[in-house]
Amino acid sequence: MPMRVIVVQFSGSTCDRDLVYAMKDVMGWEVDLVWYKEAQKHLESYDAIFLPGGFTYGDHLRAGIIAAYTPVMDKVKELAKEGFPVFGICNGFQILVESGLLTGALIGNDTLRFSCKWTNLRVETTRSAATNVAKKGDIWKVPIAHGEGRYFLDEKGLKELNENDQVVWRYVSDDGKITAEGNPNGSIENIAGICNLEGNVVGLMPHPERASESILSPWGSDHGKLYFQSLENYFRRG
Amino acid sequence: MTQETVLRDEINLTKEEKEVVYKTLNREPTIPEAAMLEVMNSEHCSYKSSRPVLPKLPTEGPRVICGPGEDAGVVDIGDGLALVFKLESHNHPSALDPFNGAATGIGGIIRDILCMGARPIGLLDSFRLGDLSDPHTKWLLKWVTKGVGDYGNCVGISNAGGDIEFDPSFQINCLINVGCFGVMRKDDLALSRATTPGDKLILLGGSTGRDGIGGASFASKNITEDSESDRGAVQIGDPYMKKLIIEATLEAIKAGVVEGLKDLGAAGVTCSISETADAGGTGTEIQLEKIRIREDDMEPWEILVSESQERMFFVVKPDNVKKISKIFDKYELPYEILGEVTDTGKCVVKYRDQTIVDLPAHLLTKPPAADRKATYPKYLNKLNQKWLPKEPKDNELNDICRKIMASDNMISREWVYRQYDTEVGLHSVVKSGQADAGVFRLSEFGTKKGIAVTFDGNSNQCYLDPYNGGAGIMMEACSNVAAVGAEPIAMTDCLNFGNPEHPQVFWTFEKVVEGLADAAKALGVPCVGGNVSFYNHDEVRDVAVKPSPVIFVAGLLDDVEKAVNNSFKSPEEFIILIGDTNTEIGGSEYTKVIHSSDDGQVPKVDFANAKNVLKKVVKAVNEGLVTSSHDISKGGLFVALTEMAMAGNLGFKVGLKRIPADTQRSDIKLFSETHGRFLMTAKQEDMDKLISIFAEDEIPASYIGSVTKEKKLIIENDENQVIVELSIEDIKHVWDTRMEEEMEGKK
Amino acid sequence: MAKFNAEVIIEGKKNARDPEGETIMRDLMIKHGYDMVSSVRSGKILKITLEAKNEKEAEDICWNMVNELRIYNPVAHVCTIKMVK
Amino acid sequence: MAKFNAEVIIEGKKNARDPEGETIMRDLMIKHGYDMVSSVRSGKILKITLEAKNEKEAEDICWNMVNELRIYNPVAHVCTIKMVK
Ligand SMILES: Nc1ncnc2c1ncn2[C@@H]1O[C@H](COP(=O)(O)OP(=O)(O)O)[C@@H](O)[C@H]1O
Ligand SMILES: [Mg+2]
Repeated sequence: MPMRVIVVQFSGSTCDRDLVYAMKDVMGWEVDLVWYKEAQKHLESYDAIFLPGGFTYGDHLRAGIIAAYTPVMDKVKELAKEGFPVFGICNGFQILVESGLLTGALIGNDTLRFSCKWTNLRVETTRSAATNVAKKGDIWKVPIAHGEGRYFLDEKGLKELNENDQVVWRYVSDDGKITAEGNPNGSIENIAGICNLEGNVVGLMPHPERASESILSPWGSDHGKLYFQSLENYFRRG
Repeated sequence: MTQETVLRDEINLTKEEKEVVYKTLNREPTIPEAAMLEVMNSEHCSYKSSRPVLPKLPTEGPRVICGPGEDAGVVDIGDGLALVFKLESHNHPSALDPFNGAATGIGGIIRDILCMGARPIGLLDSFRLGDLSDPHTKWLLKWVTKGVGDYGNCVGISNAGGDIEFDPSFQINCLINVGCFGVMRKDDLALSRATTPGDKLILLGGSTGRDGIGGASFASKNITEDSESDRGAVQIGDPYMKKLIIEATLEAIKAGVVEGLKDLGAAGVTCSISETADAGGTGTEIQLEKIRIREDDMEPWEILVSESQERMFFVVKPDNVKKISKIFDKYELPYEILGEVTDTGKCVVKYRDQTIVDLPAHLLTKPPAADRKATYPKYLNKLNQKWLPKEPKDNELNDICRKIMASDNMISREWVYRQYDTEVGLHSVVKSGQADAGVFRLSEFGTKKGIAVTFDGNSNQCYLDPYNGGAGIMMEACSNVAAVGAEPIAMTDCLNFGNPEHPQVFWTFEKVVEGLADAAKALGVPCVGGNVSFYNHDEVRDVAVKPSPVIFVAGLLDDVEKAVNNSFKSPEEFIILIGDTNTEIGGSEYTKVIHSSDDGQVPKVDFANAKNVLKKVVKAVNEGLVTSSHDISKGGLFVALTEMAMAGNLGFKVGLKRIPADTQRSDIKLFSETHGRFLMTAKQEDMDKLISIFAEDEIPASYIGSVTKEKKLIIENDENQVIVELSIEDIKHVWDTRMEEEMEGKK
Repeated sequence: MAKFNAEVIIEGKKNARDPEGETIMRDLMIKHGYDMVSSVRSGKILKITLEAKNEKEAEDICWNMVNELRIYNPVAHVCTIKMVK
Repeated sequence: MAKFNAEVIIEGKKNARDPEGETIMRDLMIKHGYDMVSSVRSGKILKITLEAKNEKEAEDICWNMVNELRIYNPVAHVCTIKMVK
C-alpha cells in the first residue's frame, strides 16, 4: 500500500504543487492537495499531514502567522498532540512554530535578504520520522529559499532542545563543520530543522522536494529523497 | 450629453490627434472622454512614434500562434503545448521608486502572460544602471533587486535569468526591463476580446485608487498643491493578491467560463473596455460606480485611467457568472460586474444615471501615428572604426585580464540572483549563473521537452553602431540558447531609447530595429511581441540613455536532459573553439575598460552563416558530444574561458596559435567580440565526431587546448610562449565577491 | 462608541541579534561623524484604528488582540502599545 | 552632552495601498472577531539612542542621518521623528 498523505493548500501557498509532485511523481505516493477550508474534515484519514513551503498570506506580519490561525490548524494541533505525524517544510515549519507545535521563532535572515541557495544539512538525529534511513552525521545537499529562516530560541530552550535530541538538522560547511560560513541565515547553533519531544512533528527550513531528483541539483544529487524515504520507512515499520 | 466638456486647446493632444477626435465626434469631448483620449494617445499606449518602424521586424513563422498585437507572444512548442512570453519596461517608475517600480513591473508582466491563459512559470530581469561604485547606483540596485525578488518570490514564480549593464548614461534614468514566460495547453488560449453582445464584463481584484494617474493636462490646473502630492501616488504591488488572481484565473479558464480576458496595466479600465470591444468588433457599456474605489473623492476620469495594480478584466457569458463567482469566492477575491458587451462599436460609461463617455472604441485603440524625423547623429562622425589600440606587451596581459574580470560588467551577479527563488516550480534545470540561458523542464505539462530563455542587450555597441549593435544582440541572444542545446524559436523585444522627437535619437531607433530585423530574418527567428520605452532622458544632465534594446529569445530542447551548462567537467578534456575571430573590438569590454575608447569596429553578424552555426551547435549538444558549452560574447575568448574554468573549479591551458583569425595580435584574439563563436569541451574520443559536424558546413572548429586539474589559467601566444598565467582562485575571489562587497558597504 | 488610534510596536528581544540595526550602525560609522549614536534598534509598527467605549477599553482590546493573535512572537519579540490622538 | 532617544517611523503615504496592513486586518484580526478594528497600517520603526547637546540637536542629527542613509524614499514614504523620554 502506498503512503497516503494530505498537503494543506493555504491562501497564497506557493510550493504546494511542488511538494505534491515530489511525493506523487517521484515517490509514487497517493497525495491529495486540499484547500485549507476543506482540509480539516478529512485530516485523520491520511497517514500524515504536510504543510508546504513558500509563502502563505504574502507572509505578511510574519511568515506563517496568519496560516497558523486558520481553523484547519486547530484541528492539526489537536491531532499532533495525539501523536499524528505532521511535517512542515519552509513556510510549513514557520506555521508549525507560529502555531506553537514546535518551539522557537523563525526571524529575518541575518543577511537582511531573501536567500535562495543550496546548503549542506547535517543529520543530527535519526530518531525523527524524516531522518530514520539516514546515519547521524550524513550530509544532504538541499536548497533554502527564504527571507525569514533564522531560527532563534533562548538559552534555556536551546538546552532542552539539545538534551531532548530535538535538533534534527544543522547547516554545515562543505567539510561538515558547524561554522558561520556554512550558516546561510544566522540561525542559532546553525539549526535548520527540529522536531517536537515525541518526534511526530518535524519542521525543516530547506526544501527536500527541490532536491529529490538529480536533474534539479547542481551536484547531480537527490538527497531530498532521503527525507521522503525516511517517512516511508517510518510508516512501514508502523 | 449634458456633461462639462473640454475645449480644444485644453486637451493635450497633437494637432493631428485633435483633428481625428473632433472630426469623429463632431463635438467637444467630456472630461472623462478627454482623459481617456489623452492616455490612449500617449506614446506608451499608442506606440505612435514606433508604429511606423516596427513592421520591419519579421513576425511570421510556422510556430507562431499569436504575434505582436496580443498581450504576449504565443508559440507552438508541440505536444499540444504553447509557450507564452513577453518583456516589458518599467523604467520611469523604477528610477523614482526602485522597490515599488520594479515590483509592479513584475506584477504587470505576470499579468500579460496570465491573460493569455498560461500559468506563468519563469521570470527574467534586466537592469541598466550607472557605475556600480556610485552610491545612487547602489541604492537603485539594492531596491530594484528587492522589488523583483519580493514580488516574484511571493507569487512563487522562479527566476530564470537576466542581465545587468553598468554605464554612466543610465545614472539617473535607469532601465528596468522584466520578462515572464508561461506554458499552457493550446486549447486554453484566451484572447483579449469581447465577441458576443450580452456577455458580462467583470472586474476582479484590488480596489481602484489614484495610483499611476499621470494627471490629465486639462484637469491639473484645478488641483491644489495638497492634492497634487497625493495624486499619482506610487503604485504598490500586492503579490499575495496576485497569487490568488493567478490561481482563480487559471481555474476559471479550466472551467471553460472565460470568453475574453484582459489585464489592467497602462490606462487601466479605459484600455480594457476599448481594446476588448475593438478586437471583438463589438462595444462595451459599463456602470462606473460599480468599481470599488479606495478614495471617496475620486473623479470619474480618475477612475477610468487609474493604473491600480492587481486587477483583471473578464468577459463572461451571463449563464456562467454564477460559476465564475464561485471560483472568485473560493479565493476570497473581490469582483464586480461592471456592465456588458454591446453591438454598438462604442465604449459607453454611465455614472449616476448619466452617460459620461460615449466614444467609438477604435478612436481609443487606433490613434494616428506620429511622423518622426530621423537624422544621422553627430557623435557618430567622431568615431574611428579603423582604430586599434597599441599592442600591449606580453607582460602587461596578466594585469589586463585581471582588470577585465573585475570590471562592473564582468563580475558575478550572484548577489542579485541569490535574492530570487530560482527553484520554485521544480522547473529550473540550468539555473541563473550556470549558463548562457536558463533551461526549464516541462514535466509538469507532460513532456520531456525543455525551454531555454535568455535576455540580451549591449547598449555600448548599440550606441556606437546601432545597426550592427542591434543585429549583434539578436545573434548573441540566439547563441545563448543554442549554447545550452536549444533551437531558438522566437523573440520578443523591449526597445529603450531617449526622446523620439529628437531626430538623432530616432535615427538610432530606426537603425537598431533594422539590425534586429535583418538578424531575425537571417536566423529565421520571428518577433512575436515587444514593448517600446521612449523618453529615457536624464533632464538634469540633458543626456539620453544609450540606445538599449533588450531582447528575450526563447529556445526549445526536444529532450531537456540533453541540456549542458558552461562549467568545465573534468581535466584532460579538449577545448574546442567554433568560428573565426575577427578584429572587432569596437564597444568591447577590452576597449572600454582598458583603453576607455569609443573607437574600433563593432562586431558584425555574418548573416550568411549565422543560422548554420547555431544549428550545428545545437546538434553537437544534442548528440551528447560536448560536456560543456558557452558562447563568446562580452569580454571575448578570455572571459568565456575563465568563466568556464571558474564554474568547474578547474584550469586550462590554451594556445592562441590555433585560433583562426584575421590577426596575429594576442590581445585581439583574446578580447575580440566577434559573433558566432562558441567554446565547447569534449572527451578525446568524441573529438572526431564533433569536428565533423562542423566540417560538414565548413565551420571552423579548432582544438585550442585542454582543461587542466591545476587551477590555473595558462595562455600561450603564437610562439608558444606563456603570456597569461593566473590563479583561478585569485581571479575568482575578486569576481565572486566584488558586487557583494560594494553592495554591503564593505568597500 | 468612539474611534481610537493605537500604535503597536514589535521589536526584537534584547538577547536576539538585530542585524538591521547593526547594519545601520555600521553604515553610520562608515559615513563618519555619527559617533554620537550609541544604538539603533529596528522594529515593526502597526497603526491601528478601532472603535471602543473609551481609551482604556481600546487599549485593553489591543492587548488582548496582540496576545491572542500573537501579533508578536514572545520567544523573539517584545511588544508595546501606545494610544495616540 | 546628554543622552536622547528618538523614534523614527517610516510608513507608506496616506493614500497609498498597504497590502500588509490590509491583510493583517482582513485575514487575521477581523476573521478572529476583532471587527471593531477599521484600519491597520504597517510601518517600520527605528529606535535610536544618541548623545547631543540638547533635544533640538538630537533631532537634527536624526534627520540628517535618515536622509543621508536614505532610510526612506520620500517618493513612497513619509518619515516622522519623535523624541521620546
Ligand atoms: N518593439 C516591439 N516589437 C514588436 N512588437 C511590439 C513592440 N512593442 C510593442 N509591440 C506589440 O504591440 C502590442 C502593444 O504593446 P503593449 O501596449 O506593451 O501591450 P501591453 O500594454 O498589453 O503590455 C503588443 O502586442 C506588443 O507585443
Ligand atoms: Mg498587457
